[in-house]
Amino acid sequence: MGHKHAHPEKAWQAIRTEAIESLLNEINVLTSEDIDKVVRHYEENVGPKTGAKVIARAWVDPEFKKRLLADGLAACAELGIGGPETELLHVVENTSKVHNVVVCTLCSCYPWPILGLPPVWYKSSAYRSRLVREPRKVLSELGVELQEDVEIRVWDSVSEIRYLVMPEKPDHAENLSEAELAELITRDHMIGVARHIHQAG
Amino acid sequence: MGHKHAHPEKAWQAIRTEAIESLLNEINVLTSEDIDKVVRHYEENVGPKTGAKVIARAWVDPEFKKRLLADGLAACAELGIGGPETELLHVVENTSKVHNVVVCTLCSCYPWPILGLPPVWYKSSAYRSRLVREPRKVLSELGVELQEDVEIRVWDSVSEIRYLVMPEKPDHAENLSEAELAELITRDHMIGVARHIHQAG
Amino acid sequence: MNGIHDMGGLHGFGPVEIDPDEPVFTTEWGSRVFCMTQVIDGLGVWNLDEHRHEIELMAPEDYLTHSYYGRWLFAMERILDRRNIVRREEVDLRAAEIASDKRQFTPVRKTDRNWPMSEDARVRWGAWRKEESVTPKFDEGQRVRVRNIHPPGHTRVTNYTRGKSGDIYRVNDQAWVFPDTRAHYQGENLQAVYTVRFDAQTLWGESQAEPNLYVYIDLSENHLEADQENE
Amino acid sequence: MNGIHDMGGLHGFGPVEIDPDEPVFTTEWGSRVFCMTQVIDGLGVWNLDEHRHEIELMAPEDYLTHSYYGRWLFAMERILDRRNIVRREEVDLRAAEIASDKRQFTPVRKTDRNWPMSEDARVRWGAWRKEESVTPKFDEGQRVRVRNIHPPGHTRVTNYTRGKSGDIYRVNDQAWVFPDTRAHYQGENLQAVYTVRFDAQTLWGESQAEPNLYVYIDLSENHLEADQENE
Repeated sequence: MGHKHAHPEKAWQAIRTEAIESLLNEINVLTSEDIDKVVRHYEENVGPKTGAKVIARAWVDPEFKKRLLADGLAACAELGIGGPETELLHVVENTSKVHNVVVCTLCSCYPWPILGLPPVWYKSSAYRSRLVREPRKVLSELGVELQEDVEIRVWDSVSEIRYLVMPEKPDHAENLSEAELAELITRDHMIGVARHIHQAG
Repeated sequence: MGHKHAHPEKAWQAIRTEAIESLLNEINVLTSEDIDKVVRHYEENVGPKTGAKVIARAWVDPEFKKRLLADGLAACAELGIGGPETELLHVVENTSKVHNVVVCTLCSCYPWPILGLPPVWYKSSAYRSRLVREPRKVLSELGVELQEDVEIRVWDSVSEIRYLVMPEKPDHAENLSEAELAELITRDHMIGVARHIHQAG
Repeated sequence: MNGIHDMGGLHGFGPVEIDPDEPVFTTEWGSRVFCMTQVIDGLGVWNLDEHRHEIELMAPEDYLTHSYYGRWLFAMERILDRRNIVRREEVDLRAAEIASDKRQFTPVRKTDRNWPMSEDARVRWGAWRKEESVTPKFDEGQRVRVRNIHPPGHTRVTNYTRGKSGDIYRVNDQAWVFPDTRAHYQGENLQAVYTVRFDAQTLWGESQAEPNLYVYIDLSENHLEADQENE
Repeated sequence: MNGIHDMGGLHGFGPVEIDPDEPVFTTEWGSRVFCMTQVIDGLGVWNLDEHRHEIELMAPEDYLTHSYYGRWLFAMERILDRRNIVRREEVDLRAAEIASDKRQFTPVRKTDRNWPMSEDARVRWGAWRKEESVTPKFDEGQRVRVRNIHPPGHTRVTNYTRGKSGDIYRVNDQAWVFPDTRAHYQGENLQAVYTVRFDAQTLWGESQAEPNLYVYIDLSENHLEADQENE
């Protein structure tokens, strides 16, 4: 790259980023206020809670679940959810004998509008290289022990189709509201690196 | 690695190497004089001239050539040539319709006793990655243009068998002595990244 | 291209480490790079396949040492320069001025800049065309083989599936853009995308495959051929 | 292991650049590393497959950024430490003293050092056993397929040939050590090594293969199986 600078406080990438932003402002390609808004959008509006809402609704509404499994994006749209980098969404359902887990080995494709931005580990070489070859081992290292009779389905989402894992609804959750159920669903459940739904209390 | 030191004159590798050598001396694993000798051996005694002698002999002595093609190492031993990192040697012969070229994609195996130590480019990622896939392009970039009717044979020497390319004897070389012929043969001819033998004058 | 980015199946990268307290953006500059890219995505400056391919063109050692948004910074800089929107020399100068804490920057001087872009120079971003339709060549349940191809440019067919046989699990029959050609402005080549299901033993061999494991991957029609042998 | 060292077929590393005036050793420390390794090779401290595998265990980004002898330095340090001959802490201390230009080094103090090594702890270096013989399973001209295996440890079967079919060009019927097991002290498993000839189209596909190109590679018997389909 050859861009290394000797500035004591800032990484050279920070400096080049600032330079580009400053130039793009100056020539009217974009404004920093536009960028601020997008940053806030991803920091505040978008995130795993969006996906959790979708899953919780499917748990309590069998008709919605059917529509979600048939056309993920259309069902999400019913809840006002949608956005860039997801043009088709397949929801894949865990059962007692099936566990689903999602990766993108080629870059780090991820359903941004549904789960927010992917965490660093999802984009890491370790996750991308290992998940298609030894997911059982990776999951075990992350605390998800799966017996051999549980089939693992790895979804390598290298095309523009995005995937969302629907975890199993916990037993004895009849008393929980849709909103309370949504609270129990984490990003890791919906990627598939967590499986069991932990009920508070 | 985490071994980076702030010494102004020396690379951290130089410092660690010196440390290891000093320790190995101190505990009597080896002596620096032993190492000096081996360095001198590779700098002064071993090199492509050894291989060139073998090839030149084969050009002038058809019986030797037969023995060389049948058992490379045994024929080399007749000339007093041998040493570590070559336990079997196959000599592969260029013809007007065949060009041979050698690589080791996994590390950088090379017939040390016959050609000396491999050059940096032989050990480079570029050479190792490209030669098995696009040798015609690589050779062309290096000035060796081969028509499509010339078959290319790439020898990926990942086992302990080593390879030496025998270039074609130049035409009109009847007046040259064996020693004069040997002068014309370079390392690159015997790896296979050069083909034509240039006669001086 | 066969690059380090195509890392499915590689060993040697250590454990997966999850930081449960990770913020949305781990660096401020990373957040700017990502969000600038998002905004430019909508301006017709590049297409998504071109942007991905640009990242693949990083030197392999840079690819491995740069963070995810570091790679995006690389791609943004390079494409803006190539498109004659922001030149590398301009970034170099401005960055030097920032690094030396200059209060006032040298204003840009360039006159032949490709900005604003003309309407017909703008490129489409989307992944499939809703207004078009395609006729899929393969059916659900069909046995297919992934073509053994090694294109020098962008491709979305992973190395670890090439030459391997699997079953069509799902036909995604929308009119999908073929990334391998769009990345190089060689046409959209609209076609179906298939979710292909592979038994892990097919991919990794009997000795190393984990039990009861299936890998599903979405591949363009052009990357598949009927597998007559195993039908 | 599927590592970055197994780079046959990768794109992205640029042109091959030959320096005609390159000296035998481009750095003084590189010459010491190489020649120390050569001397230790003869002392029974490690075997060649173990040494190669140690290099493969470098972090991929280090593998790509370290020079060839830098990789050898890494392997030498790590094996000497593991064998309890020279410990990493000892190298750290001595290196720090060298870096700070100390005249006198702290002498080594360790008492349980594995040196001199006992005769029966020393390991064999050679690649094949002249005193043994093997009966090759395959014949010259036979069609074979390279096994699709992905062992986590050392292996000499290149990724670009796995699952591919070729012809036995030459049977090297000496009693060769099987590197994949010896590297891990799991036995020599003496066996024939075969020079297998592949048509470039088999390896790289019809669209990308260069014309009139054959790749020959030497593979252990354990890496091959008879190819009944294509016989």
